[in-house]
Amino acid sequence: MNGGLTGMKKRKQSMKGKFKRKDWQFATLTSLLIATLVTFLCWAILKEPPGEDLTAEALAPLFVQSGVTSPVTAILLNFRGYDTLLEVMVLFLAGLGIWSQATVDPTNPLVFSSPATHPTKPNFHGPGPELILATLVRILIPLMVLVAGYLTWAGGFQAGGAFQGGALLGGAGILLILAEPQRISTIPPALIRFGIVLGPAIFLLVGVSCFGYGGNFLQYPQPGAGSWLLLIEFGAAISIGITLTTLFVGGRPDPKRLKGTDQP
Amino acid sequence: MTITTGYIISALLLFGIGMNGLMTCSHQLRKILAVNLMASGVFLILIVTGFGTDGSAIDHVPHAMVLTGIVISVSTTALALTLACRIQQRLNRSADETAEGNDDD
Amino acid sequence: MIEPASLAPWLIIIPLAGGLLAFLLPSRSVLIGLSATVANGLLALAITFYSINTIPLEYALGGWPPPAGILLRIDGLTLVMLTMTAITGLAISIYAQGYFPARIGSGNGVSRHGPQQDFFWPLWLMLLAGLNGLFLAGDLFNLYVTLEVTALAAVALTALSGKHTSEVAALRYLLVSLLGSLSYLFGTVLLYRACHVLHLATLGALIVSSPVVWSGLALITVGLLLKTALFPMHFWLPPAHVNALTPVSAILSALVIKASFYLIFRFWGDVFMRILPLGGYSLLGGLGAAAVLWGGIQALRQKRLKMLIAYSTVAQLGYLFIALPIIRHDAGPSSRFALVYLIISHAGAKAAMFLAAGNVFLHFGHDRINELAGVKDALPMTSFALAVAGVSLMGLPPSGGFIGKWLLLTASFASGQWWWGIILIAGSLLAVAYIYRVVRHLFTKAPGPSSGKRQVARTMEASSLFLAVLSLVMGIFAPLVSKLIASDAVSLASLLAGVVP
Amino acid sequence: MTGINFQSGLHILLLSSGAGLPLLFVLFLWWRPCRKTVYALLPLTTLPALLIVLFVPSEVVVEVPWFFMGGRMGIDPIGRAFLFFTALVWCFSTLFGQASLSDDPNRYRFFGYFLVAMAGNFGLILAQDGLGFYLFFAMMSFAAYGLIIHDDTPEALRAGRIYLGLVIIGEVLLFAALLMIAGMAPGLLFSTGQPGTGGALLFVLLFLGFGIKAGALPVHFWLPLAHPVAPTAASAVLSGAMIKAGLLGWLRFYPLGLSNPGDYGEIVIVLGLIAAFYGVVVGLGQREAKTVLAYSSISQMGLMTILTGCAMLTPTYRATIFSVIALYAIHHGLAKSTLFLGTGLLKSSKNQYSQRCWLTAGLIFIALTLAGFPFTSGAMVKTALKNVSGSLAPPWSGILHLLLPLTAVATMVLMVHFFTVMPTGKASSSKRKQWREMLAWGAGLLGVVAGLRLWPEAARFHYGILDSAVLWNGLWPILMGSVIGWLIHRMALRAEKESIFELPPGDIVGVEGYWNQRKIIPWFTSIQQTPPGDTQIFGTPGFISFFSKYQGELGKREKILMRWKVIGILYLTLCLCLIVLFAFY
Amino acid sequence: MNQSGNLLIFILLSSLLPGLIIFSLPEKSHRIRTILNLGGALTKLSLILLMILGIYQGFYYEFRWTLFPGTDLVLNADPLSALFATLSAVLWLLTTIYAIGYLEQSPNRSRFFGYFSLCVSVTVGIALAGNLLTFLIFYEMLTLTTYPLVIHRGTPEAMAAGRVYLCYTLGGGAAFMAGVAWLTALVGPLNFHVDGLLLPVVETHRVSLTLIFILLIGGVGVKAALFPLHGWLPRAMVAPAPVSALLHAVAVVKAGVFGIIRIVHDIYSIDLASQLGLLFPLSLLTSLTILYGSWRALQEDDLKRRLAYSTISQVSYIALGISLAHPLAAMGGLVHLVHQGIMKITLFFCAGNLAETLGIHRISEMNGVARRMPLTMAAFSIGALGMIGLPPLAGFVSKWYLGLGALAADQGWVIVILITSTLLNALYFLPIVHHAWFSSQEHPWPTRKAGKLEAHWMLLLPSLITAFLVLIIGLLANSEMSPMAWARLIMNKESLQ
Repeated sequence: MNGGLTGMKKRKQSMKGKFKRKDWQFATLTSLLIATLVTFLCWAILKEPPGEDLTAEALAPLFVQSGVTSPVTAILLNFRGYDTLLEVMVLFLAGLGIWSQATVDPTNPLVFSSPATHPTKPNFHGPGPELILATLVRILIPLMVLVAGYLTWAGGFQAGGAFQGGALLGGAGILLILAEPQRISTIPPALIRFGIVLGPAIFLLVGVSCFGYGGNFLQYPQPGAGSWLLLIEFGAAISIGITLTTLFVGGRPDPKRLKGTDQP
Repeated sequence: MTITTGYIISALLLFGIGMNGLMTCSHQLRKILAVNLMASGVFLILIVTGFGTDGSAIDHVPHAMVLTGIVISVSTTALALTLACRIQQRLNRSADETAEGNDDD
Repeated sequence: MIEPASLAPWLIIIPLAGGLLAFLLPSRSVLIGLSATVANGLLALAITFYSINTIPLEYALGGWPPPAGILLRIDGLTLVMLTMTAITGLAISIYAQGYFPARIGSGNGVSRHGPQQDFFWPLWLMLLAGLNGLFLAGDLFNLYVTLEVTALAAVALTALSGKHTSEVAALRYLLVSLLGSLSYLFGTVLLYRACHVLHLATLGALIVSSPVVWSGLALITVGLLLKTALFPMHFWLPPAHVNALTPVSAILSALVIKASFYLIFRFWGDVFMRILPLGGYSLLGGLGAAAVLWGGIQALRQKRLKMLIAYSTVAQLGYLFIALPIIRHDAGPSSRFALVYLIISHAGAKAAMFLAAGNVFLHFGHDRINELAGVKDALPMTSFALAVAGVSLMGLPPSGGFIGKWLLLTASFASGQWWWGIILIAGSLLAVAYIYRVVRHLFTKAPGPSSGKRQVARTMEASSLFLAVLSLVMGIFAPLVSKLIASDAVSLASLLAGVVP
Repeated sequence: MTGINFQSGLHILLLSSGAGLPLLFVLFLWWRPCRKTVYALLPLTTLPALLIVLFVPSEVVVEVPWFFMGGRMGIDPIGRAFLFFTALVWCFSTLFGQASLSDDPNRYRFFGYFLVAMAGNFGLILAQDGLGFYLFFAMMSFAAYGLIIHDDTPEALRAGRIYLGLVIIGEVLLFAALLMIAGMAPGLLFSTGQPGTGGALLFVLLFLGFGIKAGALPVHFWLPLAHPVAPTAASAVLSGAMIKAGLLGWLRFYPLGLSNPGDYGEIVIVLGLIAAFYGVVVGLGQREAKTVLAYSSISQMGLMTILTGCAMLTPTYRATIFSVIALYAIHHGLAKSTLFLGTGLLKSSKNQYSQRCWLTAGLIFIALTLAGFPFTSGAMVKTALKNVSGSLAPPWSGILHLLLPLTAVATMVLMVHFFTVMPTGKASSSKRKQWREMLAWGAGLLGVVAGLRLWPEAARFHYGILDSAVLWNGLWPILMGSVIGWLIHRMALRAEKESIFELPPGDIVGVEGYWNQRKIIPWFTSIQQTPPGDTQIFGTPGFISFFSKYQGELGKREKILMRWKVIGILYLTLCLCLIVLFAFY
Repeated sequence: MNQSGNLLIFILLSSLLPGLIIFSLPEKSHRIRTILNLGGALTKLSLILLMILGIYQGFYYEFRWTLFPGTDLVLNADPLSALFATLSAVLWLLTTIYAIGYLEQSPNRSRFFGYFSLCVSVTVGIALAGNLLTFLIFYEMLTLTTYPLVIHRGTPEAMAAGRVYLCYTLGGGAAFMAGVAWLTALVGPLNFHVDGLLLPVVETHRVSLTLIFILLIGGVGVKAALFPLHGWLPRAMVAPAPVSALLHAVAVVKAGVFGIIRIVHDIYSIDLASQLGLLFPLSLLTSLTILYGSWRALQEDDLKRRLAYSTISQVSYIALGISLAHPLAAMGGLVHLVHQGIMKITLFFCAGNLAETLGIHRISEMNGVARRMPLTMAAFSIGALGMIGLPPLAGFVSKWYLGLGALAADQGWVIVILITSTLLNALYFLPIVHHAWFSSQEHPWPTRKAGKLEAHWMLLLPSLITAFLVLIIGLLANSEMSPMAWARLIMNKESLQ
C-alpha cells in the first residue's frame, strides 16, 4: 500500500508551486471558522446543567432481564440489539464493497512489501529475518486465538465481547497473511465467503427465531437470553475476524491464481 | 467536573483539527486520516456523556453507541483506503506509461 | 387479521437476508436479488394496505419500551416512502436484470463485467435494507446507523463500474457522506447530552431550546444538507450519478438522495418543528430557490444527457426545500401533501429518465445531446419514456409533478409568501427549457442510418416506460396518498398545538 | 298559417318565388347538363314578380321567422310601383341579353350573376323589414360586380374595382345606420308608425349609403365608368332598375330612422338640383353614347332626389309625393333601359338601313318623353312634379317653380348631344339574333309608351288635356333645349371635336391616379415578405444568445464550487448561520 | 347530485381511447386507423348530441374526482360548454376525414392521428371543465398535445415554429397557473357555477384581484392570440393543413377565448369586472388586436399566414363581445365563436386543397385558379364573404349582434372598429376571390385527371360541407337549433342564475 502512495507524493511536489498563494487564504479562513465553532461548542457544553438521565433510569430495572451481567454488552446486544445487527451488516458491507472493487493475489510480493525494502528477493521463504517471522507465527497465532476466545466469552460479565475477540482474530489473520501468503491463498474463496456471511447470518437467524417464541424481532426468550447472546457473540467474532483480514488484503482472491496458473 | 471538562475540551479540539484537516489537505490519505480524527473526537465526547458528575459511569448507552461508531468508522475507512489505493495505482500506471513516453512529469 | 406493525421488521430482514445469500452464492445472485425485491415490494404494499387507517404505529424491537429499546415507527409519510422505494426499486431491478447481460454480451468478455453483476445485487439489497431501515427508524442513533449503511452501499455501488472517474467520484462521495454523517453523529451526541433520550417522539416532546440543542440541531441539519447535495454543496452529485452504472445512477438519484431529504423533512417538518427558528426555514427555502435556478441553468449548459439529468436532480431538489418554509407557515395538510407528491413523482420521473439515458448510451455508445436525432426510430419506447418523464419533470398536467407544484403554489400564495410561488414558476420554465433540448430531437428526422451497436432488451425499455407512465398518471392515485398524509397532519396537529405561528 | 284558404296560399307561394325563382334558376345554371334548357327559359324568371304586382293584395305579409333574423315579405303601394317597372326592365333586359349574348363563351357565368342580381332586386323591394332589405341589397350590389367586369377588359376591371370599393363602403355605412335604427325600432319593421330618434349622423350614413347606389353627387363616379364597359343588357338593368333601389332605400329608411326629416330636406333638394345640372354639364363633355346616358341618369336621379327632399320637408303630403316619385321612377326606368337597349342595338346593326331608321325614330321618341314632351308619360310626370313643388313651403316652391322647367331644358340638351354622338354600327350580328333583340327593344318601347297609362295611379294627373297653357308649358322647354343642343353641336363641329370640352369619364375619379402616384394605396396593400416572427418578445434566440454570453462565466463558477476548500467554508458558514438563527429565535 | 357524470367521461374517452390505441398501431395498418378515427368521432358527436338533449330538458350532469380534500377535478355540462363541445366534435369529424385524405402517403401517421385525437379530447375537456383548476389542467395539456402536431413535419422551420409556439404557450401557461393559484389561495376552489365567489374578497383585495385578472387574461390571451401575444400563430402555419385547420382555427384559439369567457362571465361576473374597471381596457386591447390582425393580414402574400392573421383579428371579436359587458354583445361574441370556427375551417380546408393538389402556397399564384378548381374556390368564396360579414352568411349575424350590443352598452366607438375591420377584411379577402375567379391563369398547374373530381374526394367533401354550414347557419339564424338560439339560451341561463 505504501509503495503506491509514494508515487502519489512524487506527483504532489510538482503541483505544490501553483496553489501556494490561494491555499493560504482558504486555510486560514477555514481554521478561523472551525475555531469559532469549537469555542461555541465548548461554551455550550460546559454551560449545560446535567439533566436527569431518562434512558439510564429506564434501563436500570431491565438489566436483570437482559441475560448478561455487563451493562455495555446488555445494551449492545439486547436492548439495542438492532443497532448491533446493522453494525455487523455495515462491516459485512465494507467487506462486500472491497471485494467488489478488485482482485488481489496475496502471494504477489509487490502487494505486501515495498520494492525499496526487498528489491532482490522475490521469494519470501529464505533464511534470515524471515526465520523470526516464521517462529513468531508458530507461537503467537494459537495464543491469539485462545485469548480471542476468552475475550468473546468474557463479554457476558465484563468488558469484552464479539468485536474485541474479532479484532484479535483479525490481527492473527493479518500476521498469517504476512508470513505465509502461499498457505493462505490456497483457501477456497467459497469458504471465505461463508466465513464472512456466518456472523451476520447467525444474528439474523436468532432474531427471526424470536418470532417463533412469540416475541418481537430480536426479543430473546426470557430464561435463556444469555445463551442466545453467547451464540451471537461467537458467530460474530469469527466473521469479524475474517472480514477484518479481507479488509487488510484489500480485494477478493484472484480466480486465475487459484486455477494453478502460477504466474505472479 | 474538571475531569470531564478536560476530556470535552480535548475531544472538541480533536474534532476541530480533524475537520480542518479534512477541508484543507488536498491529499486523499490525509483526508481519510482527518476523518478518523474527527470520529475519535466524537467518540470521546460520547464516552464522557455517560459519566456522572463524580466521574463514575452511570449511563452505559453512550458506550454501546461508541462501540457501534467505532466499527462503522473502521469499515468506512477501510473502503476509503481501498478506493484511494486503486485510484493511486491507476494514476501510477498511467504516470509510468506517460513517463516512458515523455519524461517531463 | 395480520397485525400491520409485525410486518415492519420483515421489510428489513428480507433485503438483509437476500444480500447475504446473494453474496454467498454469486452464481444465483440475480435470482435471489429479484425475488427479494419482489417480496419487498409485496410487503410494502401489504403494510400500506393494512395499516392505512391505523397509523401512526410503533413496533418495539426486542420488546423493550421506548426510552430503553429501539422503536420502528410507521406513519403516513413512512408508508408513502416505503411504497415509492419498493416500486421504483422493483422497476430498476427488472432493468438491471436485463442490463448486465447486455453489457457482458457486448464483447469485451465476462472478466470485467461478470463480477459487477454478482456484486450489484448484494450491494443493492443492502442499500434497500438501509433505506427501509431509515424510513422505519424511530430512534435518533439508529437513523445514524441506517444512514451509514445506505451511504456505504451507495459508494460501493458507484465504484462498481470500475472506471477511473467513477472511483474518484466514489471516494469524493464517501468523504462527503462521512463528513455529513459525522456531523450528524455529533449533533445526535449533543442532543443526547441535552435530553438523554434517543426515541424521536419523546425527544420531540421533551426538547427545550438551549445552546447545546441549537448546535446539535444545526450540526444535524448541515450534515444532512451536505448528504442531500443542496445547492452550494452539490459538487459531488453530478460526477457520482453520471459515472456510475445506469441502474446505480437511477437508484442514487431517485432513492438515496430522497433518504437524507426525508430525514430533514422528518426533523424540520415534524419532530423539531416546535423549536426550529423561522429564519432557518427561510434560509433553507432560499438555498432551495438558488438550487432551482442554478441547477436549471447548469442543466442548460450540459453537453451530455446524463449530466443534464444529474443537474436537473439538483434543481428538482431545490423545489423540495422551497416547500419547507411553506409547510411551516401553511396550516393545512395541502402543502405537506404537495411535498410528498413532488418527492414521489420526481423519483419516478428521474429514475425513468436515467434508465432511458442508459438505454441510449448502451445503444449508441454515446449520449451527446446534439447527436440524439436517431433515437426515435432506433428506440421508440425509450424516446416515449424520455418524453413522458420530461413532462412529469416539467410539472405539466396530468403528471404528479403538476399537482405537487399546483398545491405548493396555492399554499405559498395562501400563506402570503408569494416569492416562493414565483421561484416555482421560474423553475418549471427552466425545466421546460432544458427538457426541450432533449425532447426536441425526438421529433427531428435522423440524418443518416442509425448506427446503433448494441441491442437494448425489451424489458429494459419497458421498465423505464413503466416508471415514466407511473409518474405521469400519478394524479389518479392522489386520493389514496392524500388519505395517508391527512392522517399524518392530524397526529401532527396535536404535537404542533403549542407552536407559535 | 293554419286555416289559410287556397288564395292566400297562392300569394305566399308567389311572394316567396319572386326572389326565390331566379336563385333556383342560378342553381340549375350551375348544374352542367341542363344548362341549355335553363338558358332558354330565362325570361320566365321575371314572371312571378309581374304576377305579384298584379294579383297580390298589399295587406298579405309572409312571416318567415326562421329565415335570416325573421324574414317578412310583402308588397305595399310603393313596393308595387317599384316592382312593376323593375320587373318589366328585368324582363326586357333578359330577353335582349339572351339574344345578344347567345354566342358569348361565358354567358352562363354572366347570367348567373344576372339572376342573382335580379333576385336581390326583387327581394329588396318585397322585403318588409330592414334586415331583409339590407340582405337583398347586398346580394344585388355584389352580383352587379360580376356583370360589370364581364368583358374582362382593363377598363372593365378598373370600373369593377371602383364599383366594388364603393359598394363595400356603402354596405358598411348602411350596417352602421341599421344598427342605430335597430337600437330605436327593434324589429326594424317599415310598417311601425312611431318615428325614429336618429340625428345628423344617421342622415349622413343613410344618404351616402343609398346615395352610392342611387348615384348621388359625391359618390356617383362609378356610374359613368361602369355603364360603357358593361354589356348592354347589364347597363340597361343597372341604370334602369338597380339605381332605383337606392331611392327606395331612402324612402323606406328616412321615416323609420330620422326624428324630424324636415331639417335635412333642404340639403337633399339642393343636392338633387346640383346633381341634375351637374349630370348634364359633364354629360355634354362625353364622347361615348352610353356614358352620356349614364350622366343623364345621374341628372334624372337628381330630380328624384329633389322629390325625396320634398317628401322629407312636408310629412303631411308624404303619401302623394311618394306616389309621384314612384311614377317618375317607372317612367325613367322604362325610358332609360330602352334607350340603353337601343344604343346596344345601334352598335350591332351595321348595314340594315331600314332597321337603323326605325331605331333612331324610336330613340328620338323616348328622348322626347324623357324631356317631358306633351301626351307622353314625361309630360304627365312633369305636371305631377309641378304640383308637388307647388305644395311646398314658400321659399322652396318659388325656386323649384323656376328651376324645374330649366331641368327639362337641360335634359333635352343632353338628349340632343346624345344623338350627335350616337354610335354608328360597328359590328353586324346574325339575322336571327338581330331580330330577337329588336323584339325586346320593341317591347321596351311599348312599355315606355303605354307603361304609365296602364298604371292606375297615373289617372289622377289628368293626363294630357288639350288646353293651350298646358301644351305650351310642355313644349317650350323642349324647343329651347333642342335649339341650344343644336348650337352646341355646331360649335363642337367647328372645333373638329366630338364635344366642346373634354372630360374623362368618371370626372372626379381621375383623382385615383393622384392616389397611385402618391403611393398611398400601394403602401397600404403592399405585399412584402414579413420578417419571420414579427414580435420577437419571447423569441428564444434572444434568450439563447444572452445565455451563451455567460456560458464561460457559469462554467468557471461551477468549477470553483467543485473544490473541497470552498465547500468546507460554505459548510461551516451555513452551520454557524443556523446556530445564530437559533440564538435569535 | 351526480345524475350521470359518466356520460361526460364517456365523451372524453370516446376520443382518448382511440387515440391511445392508434399510437400503438404500426404505420401501414391504414384501415384500422381510419375506422378507429371515424368511429371515435361519430361516437363523440352522438354522445354530445345526447348531452345537448339532456341540457335542454334541464338535466344536470356532473363528474367530480377529488384529488385532495379541497381541490377536485369537476366536469359538468352547461349550455356554454355544450356549444364549444359540439363545435369541436363536429369540426373534428370533418377534419379527420380531411386529414385522412390529406396525409395519404406521408410518414408517421399513427403518431399524427394519435396526438390528433388526444388533442380533441383535451379540447372537449376544456369545454366541459367545471372549475378553474380542471380548466387549467386541460389548458396545459392542450399545449402538450398540440406541440407534436405543429412540428409533425420535422423540418427545421417546423422545429423553429415549434420552439416559438412552446415559448409562448408555456409562458402563458405559467402566468395562468400563477393567477389561478393566487385566486384559489384568496378564495378557495373556483367553481364556475357558484355565483359571487369573489364578493367577500372584493373590498379588501381590490389590487390583487386586478393583478390576478391581468395574469389570467395574459395566460389565456396567449392561446387567444391577443395582440402582443399572437406571435406564434402565423409561425405555426408550417404545420400540415388539417392541423392548422382544426387547431389554429378552432381548438387552440377557441380554447383561449373560451377561457376569457369563463373568466369574465363565471369567475369575475360581468358587474364585478366592470366595477373593477377591467373590461374597458380589455375591449381596447381586443379592438387593437382586431385592427392589427387585419392590417397584418393585408401584408401577407402566403395564403395560410394571411388566414392566420385574419384568425387573430376574428377571434378578438369574441373577446370584444364579452368585454362589452352587455348580454346582446355577449350573445354576438358567443355565436361568433361557432361562426368563425366554421368559416375559418372552410378557408383552411380550401387552402389545404390548393396546396395539396396544385402546390399553391402564395396568393400571387392563385390567378384563375377557380377555373381549375371551381368547387374549392366556391367554398373559399363563401367562407371569405362570410368572414367579411355579408348579410346572408354567418359572419353578418354575429357582427350584427355585436353592433347591437355595443350600441346598447353605449360604446359607440365599437361600431367604428367593426366597420374598419370589415373594410380591412374586404381589402384582403376580395382580391383573392377576384383573382381566383376573374383573372387568367399565369402559372402552370398539374393537369387535371380526366373524369376525376378536381381534388381527392376526402379533401373536397369537408370543405363543401362546412361552406354549406356557413350558408345554412347564416340563413337559418333565427331557427331554434341554430347556434344563435343556443347563444340566446346561454345568455338567458346566465342572467337567470
